Amino acid sequence: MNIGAFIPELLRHLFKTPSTIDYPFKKLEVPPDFRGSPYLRPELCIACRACERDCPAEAIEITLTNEAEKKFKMVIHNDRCIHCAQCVDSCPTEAMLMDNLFEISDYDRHHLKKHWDFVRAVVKPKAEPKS
Amino acid sequence: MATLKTLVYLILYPGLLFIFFYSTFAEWYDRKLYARFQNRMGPTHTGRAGVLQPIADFIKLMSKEDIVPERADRGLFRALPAFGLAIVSVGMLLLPLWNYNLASSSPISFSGDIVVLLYLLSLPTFIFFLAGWSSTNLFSTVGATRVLTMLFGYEVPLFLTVLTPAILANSWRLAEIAAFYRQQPLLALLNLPAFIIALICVQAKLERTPFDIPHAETEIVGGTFTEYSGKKLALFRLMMDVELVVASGLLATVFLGGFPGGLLPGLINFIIKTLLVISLLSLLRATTSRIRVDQVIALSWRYLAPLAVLQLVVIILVKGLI
Amino acid sequence: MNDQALIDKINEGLKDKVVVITNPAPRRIFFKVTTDNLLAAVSWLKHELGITHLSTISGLDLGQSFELLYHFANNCCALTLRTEIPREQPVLPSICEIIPGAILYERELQDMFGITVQNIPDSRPLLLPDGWPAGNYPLRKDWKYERPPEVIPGGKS
Amino acid sequence: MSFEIPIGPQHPALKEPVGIRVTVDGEIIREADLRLGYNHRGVEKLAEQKTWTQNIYLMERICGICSHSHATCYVQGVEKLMEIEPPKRGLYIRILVSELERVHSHLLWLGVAGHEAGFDSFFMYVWRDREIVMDILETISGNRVHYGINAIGGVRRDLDEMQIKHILDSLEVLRQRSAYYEKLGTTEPSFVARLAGVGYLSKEEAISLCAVGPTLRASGVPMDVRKDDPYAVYGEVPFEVCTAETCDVLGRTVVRIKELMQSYNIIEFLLKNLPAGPIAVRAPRRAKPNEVVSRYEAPRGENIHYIKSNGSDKPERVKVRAPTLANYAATIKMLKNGFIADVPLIFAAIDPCICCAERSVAIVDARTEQEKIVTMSSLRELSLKMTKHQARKREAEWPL
Amino acid sequence: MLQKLTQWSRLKSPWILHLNTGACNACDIEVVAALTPRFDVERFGILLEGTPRHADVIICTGPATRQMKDRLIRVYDQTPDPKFVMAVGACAMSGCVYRGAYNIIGGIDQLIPVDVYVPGCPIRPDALIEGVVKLLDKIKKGTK
Ligand code: SF4
Ligand code: SF4
Ligand code: SF4
Ligand code: SF4
Ligand code: SF4
Ligand code: SF4
Ligand code: SF4
Ligand code: SF4
Repeated sequence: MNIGAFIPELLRHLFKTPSTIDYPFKKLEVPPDFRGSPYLRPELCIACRACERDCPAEAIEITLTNEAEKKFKMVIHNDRCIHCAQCVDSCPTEAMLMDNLFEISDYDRHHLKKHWDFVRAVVKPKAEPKS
Repeated sequence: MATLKTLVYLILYPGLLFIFFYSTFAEWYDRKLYARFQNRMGPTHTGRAGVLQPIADFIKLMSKEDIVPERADRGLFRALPAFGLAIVSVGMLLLPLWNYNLASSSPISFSGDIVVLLYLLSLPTFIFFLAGWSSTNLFSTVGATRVLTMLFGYEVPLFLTVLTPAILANSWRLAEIAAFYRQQPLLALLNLPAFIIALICVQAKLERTPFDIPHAETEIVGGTFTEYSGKKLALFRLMMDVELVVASGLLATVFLGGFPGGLLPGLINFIIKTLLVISLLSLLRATTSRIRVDQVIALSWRYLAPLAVLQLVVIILVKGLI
Repeated sequence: MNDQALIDKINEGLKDKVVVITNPAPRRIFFKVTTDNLLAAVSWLKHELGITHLSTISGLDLGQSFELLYHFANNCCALTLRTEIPREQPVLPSICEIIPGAILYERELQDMFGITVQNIPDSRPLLLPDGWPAGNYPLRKDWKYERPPEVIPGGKS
Repeated sequence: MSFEIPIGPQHPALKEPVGIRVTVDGEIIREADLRLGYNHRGVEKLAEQKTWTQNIYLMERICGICSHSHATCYVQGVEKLMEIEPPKRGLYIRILVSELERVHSHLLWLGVAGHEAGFDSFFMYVWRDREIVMDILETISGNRVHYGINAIGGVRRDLDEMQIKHILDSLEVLRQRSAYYEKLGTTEPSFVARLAGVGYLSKEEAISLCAVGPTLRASGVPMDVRKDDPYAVYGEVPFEVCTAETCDVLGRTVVRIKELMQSYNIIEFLLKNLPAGPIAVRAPRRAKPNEVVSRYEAPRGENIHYIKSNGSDKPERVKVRAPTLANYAATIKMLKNGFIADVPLIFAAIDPCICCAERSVAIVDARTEQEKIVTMSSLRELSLKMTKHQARKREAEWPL
Repeated sequence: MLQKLTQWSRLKSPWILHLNTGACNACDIEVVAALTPRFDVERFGILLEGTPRHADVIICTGPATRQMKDRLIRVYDQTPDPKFVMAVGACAMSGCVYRGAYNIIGGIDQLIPVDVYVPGCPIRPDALIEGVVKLLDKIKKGTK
């Protein structure tokens, strides 16, 4: 039994700076490979739909908008995305990448959906290696 | 002149305005200190260093929608918060803030005021009980019964310990007790055990950890206040703050020698001494975990009450010697 | 006790009650009994082998029948006892008399597959949200869920 | 005076919705009844409609505290079904994350226990130090909670020297802090008064009600899947199974703190012996028809997945039994004859995470009996019948 | 003047009620983590309250299971005006990986109006704080 065992620890901390990080005035550092939200580099996408197939949360939607010009439209539903980066792993051409933003809250769900219109890349370009 | 003085006493200092601002300040101080003990920052961005936080809470609650639950006893439910606040505020007026000079007595200072003050401090407990009971919510009801159960635990040791200085000083008047100890500061040391017991009892009276049993968040939600919202909750919170100030003021008067030195030095004395008591209460809150209701009873009857009696006996013996 | 010793013991103790016994991976034993022999097998496991820990009961919809898998475990092996009941007459004896901890899993079976567990100590319909329509057993293969369209406030997406 | 108190579904002591209905006599609990169903999402059915890869993430999200345990349990099973063997380095990293998760989960529990007992400072300090583990996990995996580190056939991210050094450094701090909390948590009088003697569960009861994890081990039964059924690389890692004999909440606290220390040792061992090589192998998209039982020691006890494949790219059946569910029967036993004040503590002592237990189960339907006093649930009647009723060893007294 | 004062007090003292409508636990833990020293939301006067009667902001996590549907609406009704709702995590916004499961409704905006959506799975505690700051902005601009 140790009455007041905690007091020294408490008093010690009274004279220490709090361990609080005063967000949003000071930002907390995010590790370099933090999984933010996915984004598309349309010039690399070959519209193979591997990402759409593997996404566990139905967050990627690819539609063919113009058959003749091989135009596609991709919607990334950030309101559904679970930030798992499976789409990045699945993509054969590294057209899909993750940013490291997390402050993306919004008043409207529609604003969370990101649209890309792109023409299917016919030749598979060699993507520059991820730095 | 006398009426003006009385008016000032009632409205400005230590009347309603002072009570309001000082008690919100005390709440801020308590919260901030508690947060710092926990290595956090506590309220920071409301006013300078967050001092205005309790006031913001108060105003916000006042402007919120006020819901009276359907099954509650409406009259009682409505009246209680204002009633409780009034009671503790009267208690504040009894503290010897102006009567630093025994000869020119303050508007309210009379022999026996210590008993009245203790009585006024007991009443809020019943207010809480009634508040819980009249809500007819299950959590509130459990909270209410816990309030009463605890009352039987801490009230007796509190009375005993607060009365020991009165016995030693041979007076039932707060101002005189304070004056007595100012003349014989060494005797105050004798009362140290009583002071500690009284601190614990006050903590229990204010229902703060480890005695926050009646509104234990993780057990019975908001306890007695579960159904209260808006203005009534605001008044209840203010009432708790005022009670904190009054109780610490009482301890400061009887154990720490009161608030001498005229209007301004008296005020400074008051602030320093009450803040000291509040700091101790905060530390107690931060060091302990909530205990169970049966443990409160065991604690107070097995340890606090016998110790208080012992202290009383010692004081009576000392009194015989002087 | 290694796997082979355990298999031998089971073969010896339960004799002709065992329909098949396999050992597909180290520390994994599957064996099958008929429903009539289920209680006898479980109580034999408990009293003779001292296997008291029932991890869970899995139900499986095989189309014509339901298969139940009782996953036992002791400190060396995960033992799965399986039995099969026909879909038309999904009735199963309760093992709660022998293993009290089985009750939650048996109630789960009742709800998810519509299996009647006989002599279950607490047979209250227990599953799913209030007002769930009777006769819907989500884990049966022929039960499908049509999801309602999602309406996002503020118009079409 | 006897009345009934509903606790939950929305209740500050429960971060997740569950209904506990206790009938009390004054402050003493006479009857207890649990009801779930608020968190039931139907994951098992959904898993049959998703591919093997998608299911990793679904399984991970059965629960957010031991997310890695469900994902690993599932992935291990699927690897067996697909007959692939992940490389050593991958397994080491996978187990490293599991142990880090155990650390984070036990620290979380310790804090919550403090909070439930109204010991807020303790809660704040423990959670402050928990952030160290969260940071490690974030640097390894890129997310604080759902690490998504598992892939079928290995793991998705590698470790570099910097990270290893960072982890080893942080480990020292954590060791010190944990030792301090052990000292504090087991000696601070008001805290110990709340823990000792509360929620008594005898060894026999614990066994017959099929309790798992620290709940079982605190009743003196050394059962741990990591030892009994060593999966992944546990066969080659030295560690001990921690038990306590007091059978109460204090015992569960002690077991968890001891396990913390073991976990630190395991993490250190894994990092120092990390083999070189690839971290994953390619996995096929389909699995041949087969079935597998996969077991895993989650922070709260044995986690078991039964997976059956049918040759397609989707599972035929995934059955999940999470540790908390196995402990519910025991909890009802523990609640009886306790104080109202102890409900959150006893309940928290099994470290309940309702969400995984509820992917398919509800215990009692609340609505119909909202107003009347619930008779002792048959569940508990049964457990009483089966086991001798044992008087509680001692009433907790203050101070001890 | 009075209006300005109440507006100010509202901005400075948003008390939150945390309601789990079937979430996986991770978001809930992160909401609690926001109270702890590293993030300490009390800086903004945010307190976590246990009962809807005391709350201003309801923080919902989880994809609204069928069983929670009525309770969610009841809690919303019990909260005194003015009240705000934050949908926290992918589950509360849209149902996340559970989309298509038979026992969930989807995002909580299918049941009650939502003021701010905070994406993440789970949300980081600082993302939650950022969401609260956005909500305060919204109150300040008087859109509500
Ligand atoms: S790139 Fe790969 S995934 Fe995409 S279509 Fe070709 S083979 Fe399939
Ligand atoms: S990060 Fe995951 S959830 Fe988001 S779009 Fe990619 S695969 Fe889908
Ligand atoms: S982003 Fe990658 S995976 Fe997705 S469609 Fe384009 S190329 Fe295929
Ligand atoms: S301490 Fe934790 S478990 Fe207890 S009420 Fe707070 S958040 Fe909930
Ligand atoms: S047991 Fe608890 S912590 Fe672990 S996954 Fe399940 S809910 Fe989460
Ligand atoms: S208690 Fe069990 S089911 Fe719930 S989260 Fe933890 S592991 Fe999962
Ligand atoms: S969005 Fe992702 S993390 Fe959120 S509930 Fe759905 S699956 Fe889980
Ligand atoms: S958003 Fe993700 S982390 Fe949050 S409750 Fe849903 S599944 Fe869990």
